[in-house]
Amino acid sequence: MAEFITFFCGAAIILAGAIGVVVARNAVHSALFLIQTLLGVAVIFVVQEAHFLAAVQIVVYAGAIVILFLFVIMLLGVDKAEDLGVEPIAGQKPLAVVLGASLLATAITFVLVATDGATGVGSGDPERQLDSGITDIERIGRVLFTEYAVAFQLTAALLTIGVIGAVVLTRSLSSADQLDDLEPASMDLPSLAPEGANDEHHVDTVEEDAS
Amino acid sequence: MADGSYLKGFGVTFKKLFEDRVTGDYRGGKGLEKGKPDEKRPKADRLHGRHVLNRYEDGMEKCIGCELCAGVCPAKCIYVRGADNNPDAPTSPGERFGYVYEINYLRCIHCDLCVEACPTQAITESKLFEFSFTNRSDAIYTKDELLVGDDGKPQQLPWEDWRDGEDTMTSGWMRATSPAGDHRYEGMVHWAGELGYGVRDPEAGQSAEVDDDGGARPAASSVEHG
Amino acid sequence: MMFAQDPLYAGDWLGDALITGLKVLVAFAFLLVAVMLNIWFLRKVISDFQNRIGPNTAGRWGILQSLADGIKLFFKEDLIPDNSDRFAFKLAPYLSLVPAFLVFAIIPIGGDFNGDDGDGVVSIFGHDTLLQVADPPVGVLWFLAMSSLAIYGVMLAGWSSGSKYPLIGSVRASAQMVSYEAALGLALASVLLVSGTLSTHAMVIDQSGEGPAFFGIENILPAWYLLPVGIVPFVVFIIAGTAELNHPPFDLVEAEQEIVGGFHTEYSSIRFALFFLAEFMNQITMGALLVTLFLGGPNGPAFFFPEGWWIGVFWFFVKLMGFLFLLVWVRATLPRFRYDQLMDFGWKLLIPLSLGWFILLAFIQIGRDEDWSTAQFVGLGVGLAAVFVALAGMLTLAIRNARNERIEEMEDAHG
Amino acid sequence: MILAGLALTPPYYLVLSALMFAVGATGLLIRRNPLVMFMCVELMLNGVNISFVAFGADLNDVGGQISVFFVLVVAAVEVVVGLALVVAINRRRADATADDVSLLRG
Amino acid sequence: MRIPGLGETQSIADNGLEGMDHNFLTGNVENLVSWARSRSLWPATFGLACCAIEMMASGTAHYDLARYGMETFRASPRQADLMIVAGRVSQKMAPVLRQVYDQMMEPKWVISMGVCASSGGMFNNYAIVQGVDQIVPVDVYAPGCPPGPETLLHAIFTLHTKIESGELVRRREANGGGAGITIEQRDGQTAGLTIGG
Amino acid sequence: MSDETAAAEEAEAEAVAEEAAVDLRYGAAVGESHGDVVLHATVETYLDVCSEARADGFDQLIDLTAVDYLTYAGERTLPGGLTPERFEVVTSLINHVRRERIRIRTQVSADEPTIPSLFDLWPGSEYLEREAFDMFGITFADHPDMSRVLMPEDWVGHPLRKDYAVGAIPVQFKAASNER
Amino acid sequence: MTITDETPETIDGAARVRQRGDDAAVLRLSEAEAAAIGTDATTPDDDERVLLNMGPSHPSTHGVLRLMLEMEGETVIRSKPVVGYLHTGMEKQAEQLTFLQGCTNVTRMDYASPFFTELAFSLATEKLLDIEVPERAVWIRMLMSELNRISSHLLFMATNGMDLGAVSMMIYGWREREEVLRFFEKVTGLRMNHNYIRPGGVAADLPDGWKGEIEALLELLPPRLEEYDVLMTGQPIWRERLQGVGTLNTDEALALSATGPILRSTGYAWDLRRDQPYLAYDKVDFDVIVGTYGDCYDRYAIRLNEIRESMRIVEQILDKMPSGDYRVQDKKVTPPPRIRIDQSMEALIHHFKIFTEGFKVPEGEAYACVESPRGELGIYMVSDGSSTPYRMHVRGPSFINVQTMPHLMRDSLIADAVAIISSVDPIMGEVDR
Repeated sequence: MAEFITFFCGAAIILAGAIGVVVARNAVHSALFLIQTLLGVAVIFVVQEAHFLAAVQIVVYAGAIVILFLFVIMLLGVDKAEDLGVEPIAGQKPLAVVLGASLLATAITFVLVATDGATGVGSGDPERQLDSGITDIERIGRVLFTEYAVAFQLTAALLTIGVIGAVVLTRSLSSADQLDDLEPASMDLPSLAPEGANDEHHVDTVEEDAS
Repeated sequence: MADGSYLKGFGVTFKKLFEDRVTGDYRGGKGLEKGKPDEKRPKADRLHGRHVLNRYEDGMEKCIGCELCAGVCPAKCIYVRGADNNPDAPTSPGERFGYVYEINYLRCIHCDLCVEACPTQAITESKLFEFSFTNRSDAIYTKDELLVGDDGKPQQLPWEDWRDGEDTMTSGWMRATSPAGDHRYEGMVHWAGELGYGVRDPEAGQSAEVDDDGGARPAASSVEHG
Repeated sequence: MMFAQDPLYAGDWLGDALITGLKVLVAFAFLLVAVMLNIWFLRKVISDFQNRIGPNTAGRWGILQSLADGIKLFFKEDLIPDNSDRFAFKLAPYLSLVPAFLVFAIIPIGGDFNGDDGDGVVSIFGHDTLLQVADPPVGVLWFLAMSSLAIYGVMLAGWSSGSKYPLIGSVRASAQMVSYEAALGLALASVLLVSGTLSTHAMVIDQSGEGPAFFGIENILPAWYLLPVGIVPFVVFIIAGTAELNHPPFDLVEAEQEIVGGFHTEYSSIRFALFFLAEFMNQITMGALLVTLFLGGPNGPAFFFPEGWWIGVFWFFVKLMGFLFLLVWVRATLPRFRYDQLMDFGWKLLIPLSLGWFILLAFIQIGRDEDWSTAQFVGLGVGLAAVFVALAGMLTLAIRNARNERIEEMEDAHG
Repeated sequence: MILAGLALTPPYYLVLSALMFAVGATGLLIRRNPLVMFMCVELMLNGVNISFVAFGADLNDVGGQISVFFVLVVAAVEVVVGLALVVAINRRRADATADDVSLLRG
Repeated sequence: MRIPGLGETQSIADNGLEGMDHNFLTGNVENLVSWARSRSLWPATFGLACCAIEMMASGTAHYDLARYGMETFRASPRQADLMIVAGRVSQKMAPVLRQVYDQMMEPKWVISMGVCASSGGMFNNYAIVQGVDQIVPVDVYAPGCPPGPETLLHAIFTLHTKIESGELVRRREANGGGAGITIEQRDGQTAGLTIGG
Repeated sequence: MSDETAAAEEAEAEAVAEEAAVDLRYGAAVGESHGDVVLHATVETYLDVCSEARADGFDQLIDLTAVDYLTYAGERTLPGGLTPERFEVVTSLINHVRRERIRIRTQVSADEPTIPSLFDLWPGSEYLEREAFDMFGITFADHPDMSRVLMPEDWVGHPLRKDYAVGAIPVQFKAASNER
Repeated sequence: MTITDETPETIDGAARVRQRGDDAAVLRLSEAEAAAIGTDATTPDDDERVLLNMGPSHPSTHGVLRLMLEMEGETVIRSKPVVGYLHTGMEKQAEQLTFLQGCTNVTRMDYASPFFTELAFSLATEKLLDIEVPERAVWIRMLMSELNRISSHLLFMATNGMDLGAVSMMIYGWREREEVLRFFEKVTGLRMNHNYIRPGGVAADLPDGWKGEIEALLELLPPRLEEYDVLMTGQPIWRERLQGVGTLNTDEALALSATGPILRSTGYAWDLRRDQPYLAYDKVDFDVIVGTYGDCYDRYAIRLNEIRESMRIVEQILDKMPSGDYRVQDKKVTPPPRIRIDQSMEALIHHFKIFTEGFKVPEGEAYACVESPRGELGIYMVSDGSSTPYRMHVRGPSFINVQTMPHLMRDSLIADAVAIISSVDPIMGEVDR
């Protein structure tokens, strides 16, 4: 019963957040609703005993991806409220809603039709079974580094490529100007008396080191 | 980082844990009521505090209403009006006395030029600097408030935080400036007695520290100024 | 469905609920009091570092100072700036406070872990339970999740204020916290490598008892992870944790001299108090986590075996105080980093260092598991070292090269 | 307690997943702000994730969770590159919306 | 020691919890709040001239404002309770001063530190505002040019006493704390000779 | 200004100087004041004097200010037969090598208080000239930012002119009815 | 008439600081224009530039300096110091006060080093009066100036530390300064704004036991300075934050009329105490501290080491302090000794004359300057023969040094801007006067 309550709470959080993302006029608010949704998804994961995924969901999504969204929003200053009333393409909105609704109808129909056959067939591999004695973290680790090792490494490559791509795309053209000017202004000049000669009565502070 | 210079500073701060604290625990007089520590830093002799109007040993006021102090004040914060003495019951020894004497402490910059200017040493400064006002009129001290009491001590107004000894050290700046830069006059008494204190000692001056300087101290009358 | 492991859940549900509620309440109250004392402690100790007295008028030794601050702030007028985003402005303080509290849920603050059956289980009103609010299977990942949520409070506060200094502060904050979380996570991973579990409770049990022999003398060293993990992740964790807390010398987020109050410039009254609370609560939870991960949590020194659950609480607090003292000490000593130095320090020093150490630890771990001979160890170690050196050299070269190019570019541009 | 006798069967998750996906898709089509559109994509991905986990749980196979793991990574990369594009476009022309994609042609 | 203003402030205490019957509880809450306010009086960093140096000196080791919980000088006026106007206020600075004061949240107090802030001091001229109480309501005046740290401490204690005496809402407009003169605010024009160009 | 007229003026100035039997330095009459060398220039010769001085090694402008001689009680005689005007711009220069200071006093008339800016010679004159403008209303031609520096931008009048009142108010006393 | 074409080679390294228009480091934008642009909008020529207003009430602006910063991200492109928020009308006020009262006015100008302003005022007046002050007065003046230099630089150490986040340094600097102030209080009766050095000498002789006090001070300071070295000079974070930040070269510094530590930090050894000696500085031995790179670190190190040099001078003064009069014994300038008032009518008349109308100063104009902790502090004084100055102009070193800020800050981060403001060490009272 506890599962039910948790599930429905999670579902409510998710759907409220999802609708919020779509209808919020301000991009920052959308991002906040997105966090709400993602936290809800984490709850649903916990209900399904996927603890590790729940934690990763929060760390990766909430801790990185949405932060990135917010960062870009603040960086670009595009946090002005968007007028949802304007329709650049006439009739797009109703069509979009119709499309969404039909997608939903189709999906639910599929679910209702197909659920009967979808249950009860597990794979025989004990390492992949969810109810063997080990925790889900260990299980994911084992499978990830054995069966999916190649895919795992591919994702690493993908991430690297993504990062490089991002850097290339956002590289500012004027970065040469922003170089921190560490070269001393008069490095080669000896300490001068006004006459132009070095005089004895000065102490060069820079040569002197601490204590 | 290799030479530990990141970390050396920690030693400096850590040493401080075992050094004496330098804080003087002044609590604005509040602590005294509750029996808590409430120290005031000892005052320098020459400190320019709030002023007092002095009286002679016979109780006469020293102020003669000459308005020199008012004239020299850069902030124009002194208001003096003189009046003729009643010959039967004179307020001051001379012809005139200070009838009105006010100092606006919201203007006074404590430069003590008034003390230097006063020919009769009527206005000197106490060692009190712990006072504050909640309204403007409190800050305008009238003659009644400035004048020393019958024991020769400054009056202690409710918004002032007096401690022992601060009312006895008046006239430090007057003593310091009285030789007017002439070293031969240092260490000489040249002021009349004050109510409650008599004649105050002068500052020792240079002759106290340098013996072989310029011969003996001149008799007051033999030195020609200028 | 299993949220967390605790012997408690074997009992009846009503008792469980009551005990759990009690634990939450106690933890919350404890944290509030601890924060109060922490602020007072900070002000007193930093006064000592500076030859002054510090607060001494509010209560005896000024111990009620933070209470006075709190009450005053509570009764102060509140304000939401006109050009602020009201929704986010109101939300932000809670977003930074709640994670700070939630992290504390996984910290075991006491219990007797000594002896053979020392599993830290205590009995409250006849119910066996742990002295921690929850022990989820994901353990320290919970901490990472919550600390990444804590960024939102800072970020939204700065953004929603609708003025410039807070925005700069919040942008700085988010960049700083995200970068240092990487170093923090890697330091944490080193611990996980040794512990083999994510559960804080299991870690503390693992750290109980006697440590390795020290020059043949038993019972001297504790079994804390500090030893098997090594000093490097410990130091990295402290530094990155300090940065994560926005504590000096990493307090660029609220660097008064530069950007006034940083993200909380526009906050007043109780909302500001919440930020204040969150900041110091974070210090405590960060310290508690450090103690749990590296210093054996409630475990006392190995040679010291009194009985009772309270002894764990005692040791836990002693260690926590040590960390808090260290924080104050750092605050009193070091000047503030500049933004680019901070980023350099994080990305170019801490992250490579902790990553390298992590690989080294993994190498040793594997070697131990596979029973490598000394020759194998040395050979592979030399190879690994060579790879590291080559990598570091290449990195340095690349940085220098890029720099030279930029200088040339600049010289061309400026003639 | 009406719910007491019921079991939490896969259709619950799948319906939730479908709902999320549909909301995300609708949002993607409605909104013009490229950032919000990205968020809607995230919604759709998460909807699918739920069904992955649900199937995994139902089939007693950890493969579902593994898939989610990979989806997470892909989502992260997608966001990184996508946001970089948004930043780059925004440099050239402030307040560009998705209707101005023609910018990308040069 | 008696601190002046007690008599005046008590009559204002009525404004504090308006229309509320004072019973044991509200009385104690009020006491507690005023206790907290006096013990945790965070000053805004508003240093102007010489007095600012002495104000900072009061915060450091020898005088240690921290003893009263006042070491937390707030850079943001939103979080400050006390504005110490430390130094002369020029005609150019006056609007800024008022703005900072307006940004502070109630309850807020003002100490006019030094004679320049209180009345212009020796700078009785076109450039200086002759008394900051023309711009913001002042609670305590500290004399001296500049007031030594002890004088500032004394002023702060006077203020503490005012706060503790139950003055919950503190402005005392009606019963005239000042000496009753108002000076016309000059804006760019001197009263006497003016010359164009 | 064409070369011809400049030359003519120079010759005229020299003639005047000879007449008054004063030395000329950088084309300006040399005076002396309490051990300092003072050059007396006019608005026309000012810039030439300054640039020659700079060429001669006076590498730093140390001070620039103005004086309003409207109510000056004393006599004002200037060497070289120069006519005293209401305003005087005083420029102090320093030659670090010779450890020498000179002061250039330039007469500026009240009718047209304009004088060339020294910004191109010594950029450090920027604020000093702004101050002189702010306080005296003397305009410096070709100054990059001729605006008030100390007073608020919308202030009327130039406070340091002698006909600008000091703006004092009576000091408060209890017994005095604001009579002073 | 174009001047730039014929400028000599020697100074033309400073072309950068002579720029006008958009290329210049100085943002020449009036407040009204800035207000019109608004805080959120950007300047028209570049989309990413934002106008940020720092001050006048900002923790790190040393009082009431206001900076308009044109920022690109966190980088300062152009900037403009807006001053005048502490404009006190001192030059006008000086025309109302006699020469005797004048010191009370000027001493409130540079409140970190009041003795120097008093000294410059007195020197200028004495130049006009054409009087020679007695030996002892000269040495007392030197003693007080050097101690004041120490206290002023300690103040700098403290605020510089605070600006860079070293909170303890802030307290330590003040702690040592307090000790110096207590000596001042013993001598002059006030902690600040002393009105002690006056035309004709000093107001009062040194008090009894002054030598012991100074010896104690000289004993106390060196180990504390060592501590500063450990806490800051040797601290890598500190060095990183200051070295290479806010650089200026000699040509630029000269062109901008900068003096004091700013000029010396560029490696140019110019110190009035040595190069145009006043008082008795030619009779004491000390070194001029110069830097090499002209950066914030050099300016910090110069000030730290100048404390040491000042202590050296003070030590020599202790040995060489002559005895004798300490105020010129000219009855026109100095009031008579108090005892003479009672004895001689003439003295009484002089006393009254001096304190009512002050002493008259012959017609003429003079400029006197001293090396204050911030650079050349000069006073240009015109007298028309009355007892008040006809015109007194102050060459405030901070006022002129403030001009260097935009050039120092160009292309640096906002955190550096804070370090730069701090290293210029402006005293706003002197900037705005």
